[in-house]
Amino acid sequence: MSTGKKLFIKGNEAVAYGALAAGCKCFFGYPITPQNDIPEFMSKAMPKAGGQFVQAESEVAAANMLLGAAACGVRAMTSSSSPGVSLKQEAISYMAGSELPGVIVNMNRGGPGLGDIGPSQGDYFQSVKGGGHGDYRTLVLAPGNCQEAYDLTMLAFDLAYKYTNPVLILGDAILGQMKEPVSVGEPIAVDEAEGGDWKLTGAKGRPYRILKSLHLEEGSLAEHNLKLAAKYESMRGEVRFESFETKDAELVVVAYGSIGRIVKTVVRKLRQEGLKVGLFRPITLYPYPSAALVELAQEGKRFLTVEHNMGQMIEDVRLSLCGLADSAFFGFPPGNMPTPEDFEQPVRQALGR
Amino acid sequence: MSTGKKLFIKGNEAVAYGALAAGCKCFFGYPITPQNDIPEFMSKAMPKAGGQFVQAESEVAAANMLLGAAACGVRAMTSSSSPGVSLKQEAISYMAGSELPGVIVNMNRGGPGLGDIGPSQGDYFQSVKGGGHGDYRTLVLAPGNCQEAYDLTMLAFDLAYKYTNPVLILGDAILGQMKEPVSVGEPIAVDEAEGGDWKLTGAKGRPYRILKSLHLEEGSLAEHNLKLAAKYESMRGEVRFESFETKDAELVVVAYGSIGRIVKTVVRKLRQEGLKVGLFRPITLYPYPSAALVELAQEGKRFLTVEHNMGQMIEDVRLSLCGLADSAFFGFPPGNMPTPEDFEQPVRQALGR
Amino acid sequence: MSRVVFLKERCKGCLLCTQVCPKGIIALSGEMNQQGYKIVEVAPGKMEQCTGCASCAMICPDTVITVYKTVKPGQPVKPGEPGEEVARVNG
Amino acid sequence: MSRVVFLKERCKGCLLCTQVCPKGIIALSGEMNQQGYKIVEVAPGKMEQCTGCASCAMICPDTVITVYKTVKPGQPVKPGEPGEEVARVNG
Amino acid sequence: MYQDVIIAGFGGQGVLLIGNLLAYAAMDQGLNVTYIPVYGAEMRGGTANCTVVISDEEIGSPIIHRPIGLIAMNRPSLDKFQARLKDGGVMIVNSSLIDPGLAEKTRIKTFMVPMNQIADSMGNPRLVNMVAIGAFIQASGAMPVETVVKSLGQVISPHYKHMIPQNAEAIEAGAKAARG
Amino acid sequence: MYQDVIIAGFGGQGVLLIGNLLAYAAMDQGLNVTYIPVYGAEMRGGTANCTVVISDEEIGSPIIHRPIGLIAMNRPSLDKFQARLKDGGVMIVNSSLIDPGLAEKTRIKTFMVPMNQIADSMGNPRLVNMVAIGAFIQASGAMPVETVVKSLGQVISPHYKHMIPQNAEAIEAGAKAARG
Amino acid sequence: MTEKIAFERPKPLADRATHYCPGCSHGIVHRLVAETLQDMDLVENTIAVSAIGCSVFLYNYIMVDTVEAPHGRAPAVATGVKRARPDRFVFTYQGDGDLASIGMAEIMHCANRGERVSVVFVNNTIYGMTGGQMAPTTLVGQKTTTCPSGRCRDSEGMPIRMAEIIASLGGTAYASRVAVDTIKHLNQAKKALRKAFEVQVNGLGFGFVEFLATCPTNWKMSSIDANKRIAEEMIPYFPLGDFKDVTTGKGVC
Amino acid sequence: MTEKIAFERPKPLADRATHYCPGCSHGIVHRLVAETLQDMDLVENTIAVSAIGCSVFLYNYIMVDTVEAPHGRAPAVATGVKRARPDRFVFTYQGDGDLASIGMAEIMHCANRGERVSVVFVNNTIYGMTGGQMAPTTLVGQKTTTCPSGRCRDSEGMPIRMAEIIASLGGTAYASRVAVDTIKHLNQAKKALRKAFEVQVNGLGFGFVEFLATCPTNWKMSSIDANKRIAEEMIPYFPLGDFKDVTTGKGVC
Ligand SMILES: Cc1ncc(C[n+]2csc(CCOP(=O)(O)OP(=O)(O)O)c2C)c(N)n1
Ligand SMILES: Cc1ncc(C[n+]2csc(CCOP(=O)(O)OP(=O)(O)O)c2C)c(N)n1
Ligand code: SF4
Ligand code: SF4
Ligand code: SF4
Ligand code: SF4
Ligand code: SF4
Ligand code: SF4
Ligand SMILES: [Mg+2]
Ligand SMILES: [Mg+2]
Repeated sequence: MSTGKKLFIKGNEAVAYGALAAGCKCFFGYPITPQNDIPEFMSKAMPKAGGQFVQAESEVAAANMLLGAAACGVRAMTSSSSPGVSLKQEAISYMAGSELPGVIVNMNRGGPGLGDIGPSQGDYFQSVKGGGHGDYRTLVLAPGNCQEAYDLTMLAFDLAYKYTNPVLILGDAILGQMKEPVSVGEPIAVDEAEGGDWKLTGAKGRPYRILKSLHLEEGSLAEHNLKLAAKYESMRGEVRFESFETKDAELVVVAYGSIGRIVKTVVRKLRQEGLKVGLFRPITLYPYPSAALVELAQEGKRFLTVEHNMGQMIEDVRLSLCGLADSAFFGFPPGNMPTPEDFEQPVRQALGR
Repeated sequence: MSTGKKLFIKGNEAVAYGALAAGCKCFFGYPITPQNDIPEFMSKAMPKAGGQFVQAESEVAAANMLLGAAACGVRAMTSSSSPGVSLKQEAISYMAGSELPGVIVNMNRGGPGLGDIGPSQGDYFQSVKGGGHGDYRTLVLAPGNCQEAYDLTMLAFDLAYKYTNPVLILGDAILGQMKEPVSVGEPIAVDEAEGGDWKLTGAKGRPYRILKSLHLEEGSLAEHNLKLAAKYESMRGEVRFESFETKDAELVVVAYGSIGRIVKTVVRKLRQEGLKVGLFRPITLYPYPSAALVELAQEGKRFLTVEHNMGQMIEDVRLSLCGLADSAFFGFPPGNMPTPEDFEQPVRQALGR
Repeated sequence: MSRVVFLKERCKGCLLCTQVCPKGIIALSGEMNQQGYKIVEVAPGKMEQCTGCASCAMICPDTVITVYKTVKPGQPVKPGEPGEEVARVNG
Repeated sequence: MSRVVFLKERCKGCLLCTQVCPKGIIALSGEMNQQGYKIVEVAPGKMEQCTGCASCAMICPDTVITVYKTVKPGQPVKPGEPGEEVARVNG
Repeated sequence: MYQDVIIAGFGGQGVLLIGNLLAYAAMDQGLNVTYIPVYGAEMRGGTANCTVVISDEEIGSPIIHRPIGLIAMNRPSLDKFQARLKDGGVMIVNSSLIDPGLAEKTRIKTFMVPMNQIADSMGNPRLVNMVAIGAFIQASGAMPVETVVKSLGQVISPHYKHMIPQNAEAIEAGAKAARG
Repeated sequence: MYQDVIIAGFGGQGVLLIGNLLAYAAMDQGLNVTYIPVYGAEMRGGTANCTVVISDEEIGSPIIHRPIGLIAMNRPSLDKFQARLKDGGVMIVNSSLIDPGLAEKTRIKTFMVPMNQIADSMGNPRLVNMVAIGAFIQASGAMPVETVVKSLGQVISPHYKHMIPQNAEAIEAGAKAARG
Repeated sequence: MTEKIAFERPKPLADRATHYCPGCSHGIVHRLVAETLQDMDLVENTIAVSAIGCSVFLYNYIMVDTVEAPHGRAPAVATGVKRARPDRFVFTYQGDGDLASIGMAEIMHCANRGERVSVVFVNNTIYGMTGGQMAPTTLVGQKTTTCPSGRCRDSEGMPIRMAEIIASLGGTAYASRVAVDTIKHLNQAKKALRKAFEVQVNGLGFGFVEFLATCPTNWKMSSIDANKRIAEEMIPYFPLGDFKDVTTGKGVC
Repeated sequence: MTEKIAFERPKPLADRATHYCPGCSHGIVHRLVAETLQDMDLVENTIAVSAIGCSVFLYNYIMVDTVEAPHGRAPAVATGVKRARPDRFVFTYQGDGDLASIGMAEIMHCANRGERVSVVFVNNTIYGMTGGQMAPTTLVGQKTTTCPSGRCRDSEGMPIRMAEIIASLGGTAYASRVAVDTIKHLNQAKKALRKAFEVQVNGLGFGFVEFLATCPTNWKMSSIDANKRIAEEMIPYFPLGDFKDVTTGKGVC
């Protein structure tokens, strides 16, 4: 997806570069640790790219600015971290309801409340089940390294326009603050025609357009909800995941994002000891890679779900496996910095060795 | 729980009466259909009860006023409907993180976005999984009729103080707008000592107190999260549900709130035809009455989950039954007004007759 | 003589127009439209008092009223604003 | 002679106090505290110039400085504010 | 005992008031009852309706798609709800405003009541809703007419207490019209 | 090839810069590398640290609880990280600020380097971090010292380009100190 | 003698009945907006941002490209629109609950940044759509469903004068208050609206017009009495006029 | 001749090191607040509301009952506290990012309702805690991490003058701007703070003091230079003084 020069950059910067490469032309930010690199980078980069950077008065405003830019069919993004993302929920629900494309980044930090500024996966439910009101879904992409942060950000814009739907990028403080070499490319040329059949440009030479989520006439909201549900169902094809050493594994550890890569170290170590353990790392959290999990279950494998929270994705794992297998769970509480050592014991235990 | 006079009142009013009876002394509101009766009622009732009514500048502010009053150990409430409740998520997460008691009412309307003002159960995920950031849980009570709206509101205050945690009341536009006879009682005398070991009163004659959710020192947030998780686990004992004609049922329909009662009409009708169908109506949505469902599954019953949304509570049903039984699902899309006729066919189909 | 034409089905009978007509020629008609509103009219014979000032139309929240002003050829309807010329219908 | 006492471990060496002392008697000491900050002092022998005006203490963001003012018995420290009487420590 | 009814008409016809009245009367008799109005943005359109369900058992759904009772006080209400009425159901039609030819007469029990005329004849056009409810109570046999009359005090504000006798008369007049 | 290291010291000692330098050097050699600082509110306290992981395989965890390399530039860093160092690991201790008696010497390979003295002797106390990284590269054998020197241009801003030779010298001096 | 049309429905105004109550000012303001768009030839270049309130159906009546904003957030949405399409004409249409209560932060910052957008602010001293609750603009003593004994200065504060506050912000190019109760005021209103649009078109900054408007339904008044209330109760507290106009230097410091 | 203490740590101020950077004004303002609480004998009757910013740890330094508010919402939280315990003394302590940006709606409405609370507003023209981003109060031309070439009036607007805006609201009893750069200003600041507290105690309304303060770290200046910037750059744009005082009638209309 990306060629050209290799930069040594933070995950936050990788997201920003990815957005630039995807043709993002409007960025709306508000300061919050641990994602400040994104707005800071964008405040320089957007004007250079002929776009706009606005430091919004709040996350509420930033999300609504995103809604406005999205309505114009212009590629746009906002980023924040947990408390700030809570404030964006109403606007995200409106964007989903109005079928507007846009990218929202959450560099998850510890919660609830003010919590801390360290890494956490405590916002899985909010991201995947929808923290806003009503029946809606956002695609959720969970990069595990800086290159993926870049690549998936590019992808996020494409998916947002493909489904005219908000897309969430769910990272954490580790991904945001970690530096890795990342191959970055030149900005793509965004198709001028993108969004041509719905975007607002002024009603010159065509009937005027309305982008809204209000449906008061009897039955019209129901129809809309059925249409949306079909759209969410159609996203199933976008499923992405990584399988590592699962082929002959007795135990598959399911973990996403930064925790996925930390678990990978554990898997490598235990493999050296000859233990048959593998890693299944969902990259799309919505749609969830259930079918792939089912396949693994059908092969008779056992499962351990590991999260940096008190138990959230485990529900999607169990819902995927329902009836075929169960998954053990190990929750590493937000507030501690996760290292491979923290997961080794639980994995051994689940292996029964 | 309530004795004394019988009033013919809306569900919204029943909630307000219940709050009064529970000793609520502060109410923070903001207009939104279909719950306006609550703030309107409270604007008259609170001053009479020696309490305070504030029409906040927004739902964000209302929720934060609730946080402030809760910090003082004063029984307090806010109410809203879907888009407004999305705006309260940050504050709810802070309240949970700071372990503050308070009651939040959501008279669910159609979504996503502005949606409509009709009934919906589209906010199940938001309410039960937590729309705010971080690992936290709120007790969620789902009344199915006006008397329950009154009784559960009273209960909500007790639970909020028992667990020093926010408690959600999840109704819908039907419950809010429907009138039924309700037995209401006199306000209870709130125990002066309630919250005595944490509430803020000015640090007279004791060390000063801090109510916060920030935990920056290494490991302290993790410890806090483990403590909270244990608390949420301890709520399990509060489980409530209604079983109707489930004893000899082949098929158990699982439905909550207004949909639960509408399904009851269907069950009655089909029973008259001799069909063995029952209703299981969860009254607490968190904690979810999983054990009771498991018991039913162990008796070999089949299940159909019916919701006024595109499929949310079904996940909790499946998670409860996992491995024992599956549940069919019928989602009635928000935007249509549900009547027994809408559910009869799906129930018959699930019955296989 | 200038004149006004009411789009009866749009009138909601709010009576705001009756208050601003300098000639006081608009009043309730006793008629009800399909929306269920009692609507206004210029009482028979009073139309010739109409100056075409458009006050009634300007205050009408429902754009019920179209105003035709009789002008000497070439005279603009409002200073600086050219009026659209239409077939002369009436007197 | 009035005098000032520095709580050395609290000083962050911001030097704000050095700017407001009317006598200019506060300066960097060359010493470093355990927090790693270079701290200030009143150079040896200069303390007797101290008027006890408390300017240094008032501008200090870290409440490092306690000011003792020598007064005639009964004379309030600041007009209207009774000072707390303490044992006389120093000349 | 089970009875439901949809009461529908123009906004100003007092539809919600008689829905409440019926509900109070049921409640005063110790019956279970639910009442639900159509509210909100739809209200502004000028039509209003509400549904009342009365039963000696616990009431399931307060919303009824196929009612067994209907009071249609204007034409749009008839258009909207008549077809939904269950076979054998009771319908009260305001023949002052609705062409009697539009009303079904065989599938259901239809009562044509010139509500506006009756109210006007009593000197107060606003009594039209009382006429309607009187007719319905009589026609459906849901409860004795006096029960409803007795409950008038619960829906008429103390300020208008003096109007109760006149309302009672209108209820009686409606009942009489339904009796034939 | 696998190497990880925690680099820790006072805020002003340039700890993050040499973490970056090491990472760039690894990257320039075509290796995989991760770098993660401790950031945020903790930063203000005055101590800073970062972790660098270098490998020819894909890197799993960028966070290391039990490293195989440690550069301790001040006392608190030694206190915090020494015990975590894996048996046989390499530790570089700034003996200018840390009492050599505090450093373990048998379980791990410890190198005492008087970083401040060396930097001061070169006429620029701020070179202390370069001395440290030089010593670590030499002691760990993670890569040739020249590789790191070559990467200096990537972490020193063009404005300070003229300082590169001096920095290179300091790296060499550190390496020399580690060579013994 | 020929006949000319002295008044007709402006073209951007849809030829359909509105859902507004009889006598509601929203209809008048809609007409003024439509006329001004037409007069300035902006219709095909406009992106409107509708807000939540009785005027949520703006897009059913004014036929321009429109996006619906969440309650109170229209100025943020408009910022997003304008930044995305700087060459389009962008306006919001907001009620007093929307703009002065929940949307206070957004309107203040949009104005302060000097976004090149125009705001049509309809102040009817009440929450219309939700059934007549107190608004920040509700007059002292005015009864609403949430201040049933009348707004009390002591616990609910004074009505907020938005035009003056907006005028005090750096990015505002034009801020004015007008009324829709008399022909004279309507003529002034139209001029003010045009100016608020012009400052945007000319890139001078943020334009703001507050319309003193009626809500006969929730005021529980006849349309005529409601209209009178504007002069009798509202204007004395909410004075009419331009509070800032960079083109004349008024209010510029 | 005896010796008296002319200055010592006020008792409500914890005897511990702060996490603030050298020369940061927060320490000075903390001391003033603690002294004023002590002078007015309010310590044991106080409930403080801390906000999110560098001063989030207020409760570690000022030893009174305290609740932590979400970012920007301290005035709403304080409203809840005061309504729940009308007889307690309630104050918030907020930074400029907190109060003037995300919390704009809450501060405006809290003031307008005339909540009997006092607000300590520390304006250092920057987001301190998050590492130096632009605030609504950032001066034109000032460089920050999100306006790297200096705040630009044209696209980011003018610095917002909160004390003046707050003074214009009906419920405000006292609104003032002070500075912490000189002894004279510190004495004025203390008087202002006392007044802002007194109007609450006397039930007169909302009290507000804006402190012009430094953030040497994010301004990338020495403490001394930062302190000088207050007089040289801040005061010319943010004038000192009382903008409203109901006890003297100033600013009351
Ligand atoms: C977040 C949110 N809160 C509340 C509402 C409910 N609501 C709809 S319109 C409205 C305000 C209407 O008042 P105003 O802005 O004054 O407009 P008007 O109807 O008076 O023209 C409110 C509170 C909503 N839709 N969304
Ligand atoms: C909802 C939310 N958004 C953003 C943040 C991140 N944040 C923490 S402090 C702060 C602002 C600090 O600036 P200011 O209020 O000026 O206080 P200062 O540090 O300068 O004293 C921000 C944006 C947060 N905690 N919550
Ligand atoms: S145009 Fe003028 S004179 Fe003619 S009816 Fe209208 S208001 Fe009266
Ligand atoms: S102003 Fe318009 S709607 Fe009102 S009465 Fe006159 S014509 Fe009818
Ligand atoms: S008290 Fe006054 S004279 Fe003495 S050291 Fe401090 S500032 Fe100088
Ligand atoms: S003002 Fe205080 S902290 Fe700063 S140098 Fe002086 S004594 Fe030290
Ligand atoms: S409720 Fe008020 S604002 Fe809304 S349409 Fe009716 S009169 Fe107009
Ligand atoms: S960052 Fe600025 S405001 Fe925060 S403590 Fe440091 S100097 Fe003070
Ligand atoms: Mg309004
Ligand atoms: Mg600040």
